[in-house]
Amino acid sequence: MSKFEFDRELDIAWCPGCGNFPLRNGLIKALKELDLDPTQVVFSSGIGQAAKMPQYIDANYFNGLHGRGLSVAQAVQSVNPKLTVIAEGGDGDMYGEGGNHLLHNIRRNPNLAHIVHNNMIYGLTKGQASPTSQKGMETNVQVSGVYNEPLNPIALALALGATFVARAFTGDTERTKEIIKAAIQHEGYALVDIFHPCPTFNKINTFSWYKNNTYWLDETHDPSDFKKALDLALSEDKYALGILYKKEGQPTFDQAHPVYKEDKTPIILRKRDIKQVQKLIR
Amino acid sequence: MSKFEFDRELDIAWCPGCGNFPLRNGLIKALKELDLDPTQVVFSSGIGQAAKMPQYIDANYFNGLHGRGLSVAQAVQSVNPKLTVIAEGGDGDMYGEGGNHLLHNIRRNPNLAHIVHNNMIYGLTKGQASPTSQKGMETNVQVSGVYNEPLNPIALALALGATFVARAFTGDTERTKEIIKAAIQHEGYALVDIFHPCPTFNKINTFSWYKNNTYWLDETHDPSDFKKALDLALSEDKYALGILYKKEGQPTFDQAHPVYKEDKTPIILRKRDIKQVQKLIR
Amino acid sequence: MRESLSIVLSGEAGQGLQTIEEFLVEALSNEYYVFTSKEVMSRVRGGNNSVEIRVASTPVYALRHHIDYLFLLNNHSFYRLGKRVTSETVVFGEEGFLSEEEKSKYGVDLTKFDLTSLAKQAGSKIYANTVLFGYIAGMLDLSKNHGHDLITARFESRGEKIIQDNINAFDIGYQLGVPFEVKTPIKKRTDHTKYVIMDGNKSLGIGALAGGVNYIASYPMSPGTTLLSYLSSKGEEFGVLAEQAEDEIAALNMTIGAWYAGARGIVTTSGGGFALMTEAVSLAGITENPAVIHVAQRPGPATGLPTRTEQGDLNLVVYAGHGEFPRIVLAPGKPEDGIQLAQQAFWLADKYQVPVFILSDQYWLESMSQMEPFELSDKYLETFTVTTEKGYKRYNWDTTISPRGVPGFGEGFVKADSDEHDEEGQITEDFDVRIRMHEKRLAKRELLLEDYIEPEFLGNKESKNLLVGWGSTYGVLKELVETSGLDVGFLYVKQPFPLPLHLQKHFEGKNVIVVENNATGQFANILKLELDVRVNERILKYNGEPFHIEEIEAKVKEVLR
Amino acid sequence: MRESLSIVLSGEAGQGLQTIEEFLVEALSNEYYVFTSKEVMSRVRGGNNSVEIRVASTPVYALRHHIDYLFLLNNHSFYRLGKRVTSETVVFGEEGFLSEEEKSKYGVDLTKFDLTSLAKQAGSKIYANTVLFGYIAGMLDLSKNHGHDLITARFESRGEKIIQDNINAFDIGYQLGVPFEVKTPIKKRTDHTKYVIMDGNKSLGIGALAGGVNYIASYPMSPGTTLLSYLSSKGEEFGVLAEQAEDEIAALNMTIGAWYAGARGIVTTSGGGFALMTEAVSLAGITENPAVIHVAQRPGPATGLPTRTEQGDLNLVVYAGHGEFPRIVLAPGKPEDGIQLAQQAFWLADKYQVPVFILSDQYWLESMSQMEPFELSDKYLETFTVTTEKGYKRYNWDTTISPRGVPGFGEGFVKADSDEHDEEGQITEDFDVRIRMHEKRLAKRELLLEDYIEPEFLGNKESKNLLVGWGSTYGVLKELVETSGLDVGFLYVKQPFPLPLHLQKHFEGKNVIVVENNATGQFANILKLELDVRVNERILKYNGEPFHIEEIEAKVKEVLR
Ligand SMILES: Cc1ncc(C[n+]2csc(CCOP(=O)(O)OP(=O)(O)O)c2C)c(N)n1
Ligand SMILES: Cc1ncc(C[n+]2csc(CCOP(=O)(O)OP(=O)(O)O)c2C)c(N)n1
Ligand code: SF4
Ligand code: SF4
Ligand SMILES: [Mg+2]
Ligand SMILES: [Mg+2]
Repeated sequence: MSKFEFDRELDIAWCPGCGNFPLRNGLIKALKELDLDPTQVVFSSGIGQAAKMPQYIDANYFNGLHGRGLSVAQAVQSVNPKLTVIAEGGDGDMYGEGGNHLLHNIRRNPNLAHIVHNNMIYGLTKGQASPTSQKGMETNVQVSGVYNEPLNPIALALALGATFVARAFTGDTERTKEIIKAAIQHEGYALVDIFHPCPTFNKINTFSWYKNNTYWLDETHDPSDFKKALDLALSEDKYALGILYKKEGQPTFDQAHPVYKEDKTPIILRKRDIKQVQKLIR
Repeated sequence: MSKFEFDRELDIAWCPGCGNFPLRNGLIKALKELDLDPTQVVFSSGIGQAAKMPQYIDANYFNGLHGRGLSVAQAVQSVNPKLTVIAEGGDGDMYGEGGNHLLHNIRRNPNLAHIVHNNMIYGLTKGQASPTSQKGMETNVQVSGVYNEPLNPIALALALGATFVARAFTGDTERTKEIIKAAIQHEGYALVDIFHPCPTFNKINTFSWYKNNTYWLDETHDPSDFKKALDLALSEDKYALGILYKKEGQPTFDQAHPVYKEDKTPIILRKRDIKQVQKLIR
Repeated sequence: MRESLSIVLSGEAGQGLQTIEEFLVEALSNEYYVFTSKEVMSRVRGGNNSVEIRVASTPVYALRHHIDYLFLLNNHSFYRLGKRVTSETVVFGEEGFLSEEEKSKYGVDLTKFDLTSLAKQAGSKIYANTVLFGYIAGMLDLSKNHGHDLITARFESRGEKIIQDNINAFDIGYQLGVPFEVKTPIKKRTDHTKYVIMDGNKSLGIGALAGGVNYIASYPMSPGTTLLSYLSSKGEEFGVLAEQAEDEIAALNMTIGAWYAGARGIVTTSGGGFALMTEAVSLAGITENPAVIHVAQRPGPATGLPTRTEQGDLNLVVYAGHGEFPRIVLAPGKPEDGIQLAQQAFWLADKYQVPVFILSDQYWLESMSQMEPFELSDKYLETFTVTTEKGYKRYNWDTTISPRGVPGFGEGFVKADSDEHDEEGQITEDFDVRIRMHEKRLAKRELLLEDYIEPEFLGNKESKNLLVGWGSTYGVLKELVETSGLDVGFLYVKQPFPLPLHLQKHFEGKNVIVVENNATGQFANILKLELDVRVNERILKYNGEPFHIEEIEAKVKEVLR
Repeated sequence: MRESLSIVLSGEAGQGLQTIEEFLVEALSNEYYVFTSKEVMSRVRGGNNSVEIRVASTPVYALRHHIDYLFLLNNHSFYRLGKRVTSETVVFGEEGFLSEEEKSKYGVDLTKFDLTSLAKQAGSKIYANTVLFGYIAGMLDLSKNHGHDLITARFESRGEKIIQDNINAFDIGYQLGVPFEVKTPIKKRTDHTKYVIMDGNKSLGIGALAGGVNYIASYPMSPGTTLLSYLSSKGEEFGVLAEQAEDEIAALNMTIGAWYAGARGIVTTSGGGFALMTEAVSLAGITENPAVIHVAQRPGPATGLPTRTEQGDLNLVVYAGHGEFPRIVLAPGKPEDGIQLAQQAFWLADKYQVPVFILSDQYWLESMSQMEPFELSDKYLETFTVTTEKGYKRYNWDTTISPRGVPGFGEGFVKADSDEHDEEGQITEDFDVRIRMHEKRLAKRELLLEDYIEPEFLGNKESKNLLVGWGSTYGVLKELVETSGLDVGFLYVKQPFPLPLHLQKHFEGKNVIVVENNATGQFANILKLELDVRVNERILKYNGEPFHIEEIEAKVKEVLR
């Protein structure tokens, strides 16, 4: 049995041709190449097609509520910073229902990788607009086409001070995998927004649309250049793929938290002394 | 009786010396100078010291739940676009609990003014950190000082495509008033983040701290220059005050909504024809 | 049980089962009695979904467990239905769709039905569904012309060629179906009623429109989403502002805001999404702001079984929100009531200034049945708002229901407050005002019972056995009462909360049997609490499926006196 | 009623009432019996707040309505208390603090007490509180030295000068107080117990620490915030990770995540904040993930009266969350129980893998009373998690309670799922698995009653009158039973939900009188539902205040048999 993979056949609930498949391959490859011990890896996800990912990777997971994957992940990481924690979900899950946790967890800079499958649509609920849906797309709810401005998660994350901001596209599994690896290795919060086609519901942002409307950053891009990253994030005629921004040395949530100032032991391993508590009754 | 003011004495629940008082003066002056009819003005607020504002202005209000002022405001405006709608509350209310509505209402560009009293603290609940509290501030919850990155509402709003983004300081009521007027007059979503001291709980960001750490933009600033606005928003050694950014001609939520495409009558004034419904039963 | 055939089509998500269902129900309805429902997995493609179509000589309102004719659309569409077949069942399918193991385990044989090659004959694999439609139409001797008409109507926008190909496909199937001999032949119906096919979703949409809805803000969540889509699709035509909210909290707060400003708003969701709205329910309570909330139940807790059915959220809606305030809960069990209760919901909310719940479930929303068309009443378009005068007080306590003004309409100000407030709507901490305002709100609980929506009684009034059901169990219990020959009465409750005392008379001296699609008997508890009813038996089901007619019959028999 | 004095200090927010209260309660506790509580407005400065200090010869546990000594700290601090004074009341204050109108309306006079100038004598206006402390200490003949000690301890970090000035201020007051003649003199206590002063908040904090808490994520909301502050302040010392969440939804999801990863977490909030958490309660239900949730009640609906008290959210916690799953509700009524129930909450949550609620209220949390110190048990630090083995199944159904592993500890994987799941924790739509898993979860409801926390019985076991209270009504009912001479028994329920059948024996043949601080009698309904108890009388209060001892006595007398 290969690490992170099941020794039985899986009934994967995704549609044929879906970008979630190559994403899964890339992710498993990343985990393997980092040589992580699956018992020390925890996935936290919400609800959606994307959020089913942990069901198909043999490791620990907490498959919680729609929109709340980041909150659970942040807590897991903070009580046991030794774990490798990955929060994963869709664009609706993480940018819609979960928007407030995105906002405030970026401020916390928890040491985790945040993988968002961005298919610009609500898949599991059968094709409504997501916060990243582009204007004009017609759906069963947006019957005359989307009219709200799409959310730019990359610009948003940068404006909030995220320390690692990347965008990938499942059309290139190899590079996507490398970005996921870098995100996991990054000390701090790492957002990886991953474009992937939803052949079933999103008839506009197809594989070739993504192909034609994106380009990969090359080595000349300096990910420590914040202004440049912001420029790239804001220019949407073509979407830049790659690690747009990366800032090192920023204290992570657990590093900054007073409970870990003196004592680095994960709080779950510390023993409570009843005598010490007894002293409070006086 | 003067418009927007009560003809009886008010028992205002704010602390002596609080920035909410000059803010109220500026706001009432703005409403009067715009010569608005108070019966056509609706305030929507959440909960907090700031959110008590509507109680002290004689006009319509919906004083709802903590964090949800923007949602109610947006709905009120959309069902009756003839009203002047103002959403008002504190930094905790609007950026903390209400963060997700901020994110997504900016995308909607509703035609309303969003006034946020930013005292960098939770006042009504007696002094915990707010999303805008600066690092190091000690409170009864952040006992060793704030360690999370403060939220930059101005940069956030710009990254999300807000069409009017301003910052004011109650130290200058006149300019604050002018900004509020411009925000109300702006066609679309207008964020006014207003610095004000909380002498009771925020001992760091005092009146003179704000005085020393801010400066007003002058006429040379071109509010249509997005890049410049973003630059200003991101530089926090001194905070720029004034209308940082303003974009005109972007369709507002109601303008863009299909229900108002053909028929501009507020939906609440349209009559339902039961015969038309009857046709659906066949 | 009625003379009926249960035809089940089993395939995977994406195979277009819904289209065949829609064709068949329309075609069948013209000549027979029909009822259909579906069960689907929580996935977009693959897996196994099925549609049951019941065709009968007399009206039917429920599903059968036993399958008479099973059409397999792929090689993994049998295993979940094994328990529902017997040697009586005819299983249609292509070579290999039924394994040898399955055959012997369940004692069934495969009747070869090579849909793929038939479809290819018609021009392409994509015509498989139409061939199947034709086949079943042929089997049941349906009008060929009507079939053609339905096809023409559906593919109108797709051009002549597509229409013609589909008609060919239909005819290929039809021709093969005609000679097939149906074992328990059913009679065609002789009444000339022009039934309309109605599912719960559509009935609520129509009812909402007939109740004056002009605003909907909701966040997608199965099975609540369909109402959002429906009203969105009618938005321009009827002047309904539909907006997808960023989350459920926004959705209800927006809806409350819309009512405050004079609209009639509804929010639609399911249990989990509704849980997030409960703070705002309390907001509607204290502000005395109307709200209509559709909670489409599915099995919990949490994500549970997202595409299946349950009646597990009655307690949730009855007790949702902090603090104490009145509310109304309505639960439709047939399409007529979907329309009428939805209409009434808006009127009641407006009249009593309380949150009104429409509590439905996946099964009811997605079942299609025949409804006799009726004239919609415009009574429920009546509004109760007033034009304000100078000095208007939103919470004037001279009457229990304070006249509700709308901002911008009149000389007064409309001040609504989530804090405890005085008559004007200004915040207060005066203890006496608190008591009076709180009692004014709570007094509406009695008052609103004046418009209590009475239950329907079916079956034998004199029987000492009383079945009690609410919402979606209506159909199966009605069919039971009408066809089983058992000595029972059945009280179908449309407004499960609050309950007026005069309902007690129905229960006196009876063997009270409450039937619910949940694990604890939530309505039985409400009967005890509100009416002191001693519930003798609870028939409960909570695996995610609705009750089947045979099952309910067996269970009821066990507990009859 | 007991021999007692009720001393009320009335001023505005920001005048430091809390400091005087803290001084006095400590000083008084050494020599008398004492109980104090406060009532404050929802504002930061101004308005009117008051503190009641009851001093007595024998133990007291509740507030009196009648005020014996009223100290006014400004000219707008009387009007709200008018109903609580009689001609017996001595009203102290500066010139003009009581208007002529007030004097004649309530038949009281002003006893001049020029606190400001006395404070100025001591050096500055800011010493007013200390002068007042000294004055009352003098009136009641408290040890001067002890007063000095308390002052020294409090101002230790502020330097010699501040200490000395405060001691001077105290002495100035003391000297004036000594000659004051107390009308109904009370005796000093003769027992030598070293009571500790404990309020509800602190008791929960200590209990949580003694129950092993090492995580708290919460969003501020009165009156729930204090527990967050308390545990934050103990964070470094005890290894508690405290984090202010961005909202309540995050707070409970984080807490659930923390438990999943092996921590013991608590979340603290009030009704409105809790309403937002209800979806996550259901998540804890299906994932069988422990959680401890402190709901500090205040009057609703919605924002209501944010700084006042009520017991209006019992239904909310009992029915919170969609779908059906077990839970435990604990309600402390005295500081000892604050400690013990909080300890047990963590242990029960861990043992039964269910959400456990601690349901308190503003009044109880903020009242201070004397507690006899006791030895903390370390029993509740016991944990129930296991090291996983290869092939570990989180939801192993061989036992009702599946052993709970923690990610990273062992060879197995810990897979928790909000969807219906199989034993491994993988998503499933198998109907049979659903039934079995659902029944496994629901079976815990019976099982956890094995650790039911028994009620306490006070008063006459043989009396035919039975008072029933839960949570914060404990004190006033205990005092009633002990001092009124009425023939009553009192059942103080610490775990209001779920209830074991063996409790029925307490109610048989009794005149059952349920006393609750809400408008509908929520616990009375639970008694009916769970135990078939016929509740004869409900004594309810819902203006935002707790019951006063005279009031409860009068109301109980009316309904005695
Ligand atoms: C509180 C709540 N609201 C709504 C839902 C319904 N829901 C499930 S998945 C989903 C959206 C899925 O979209 P996305 O996150 O983009 O994932 P995708 O399926 O596209 O991968 C929604 C709205 C839910 N499960 N819970
Ligand atoms: C759902 C909910 N959570 C928490 C609260 C408690 N609460 C009231 S005001 C407030 C924060 C106030 O801070 P801010 O919005 O900055 O206003 P300020 O008082 O500083 O003006 C909080 C947390 C609440 N009322 N409702
Ligand atoms: S619905 Fe779209 S995103 Fe989801 S599995 Fe199918 S193709 Fe992929
Ligand atoms: S608490 Fe602070 S912000 Fe609130 S009224 Fe007082 S001074 Fe102003
Ligand atoms: Mg998506
Ligand atoms: Mg603030």
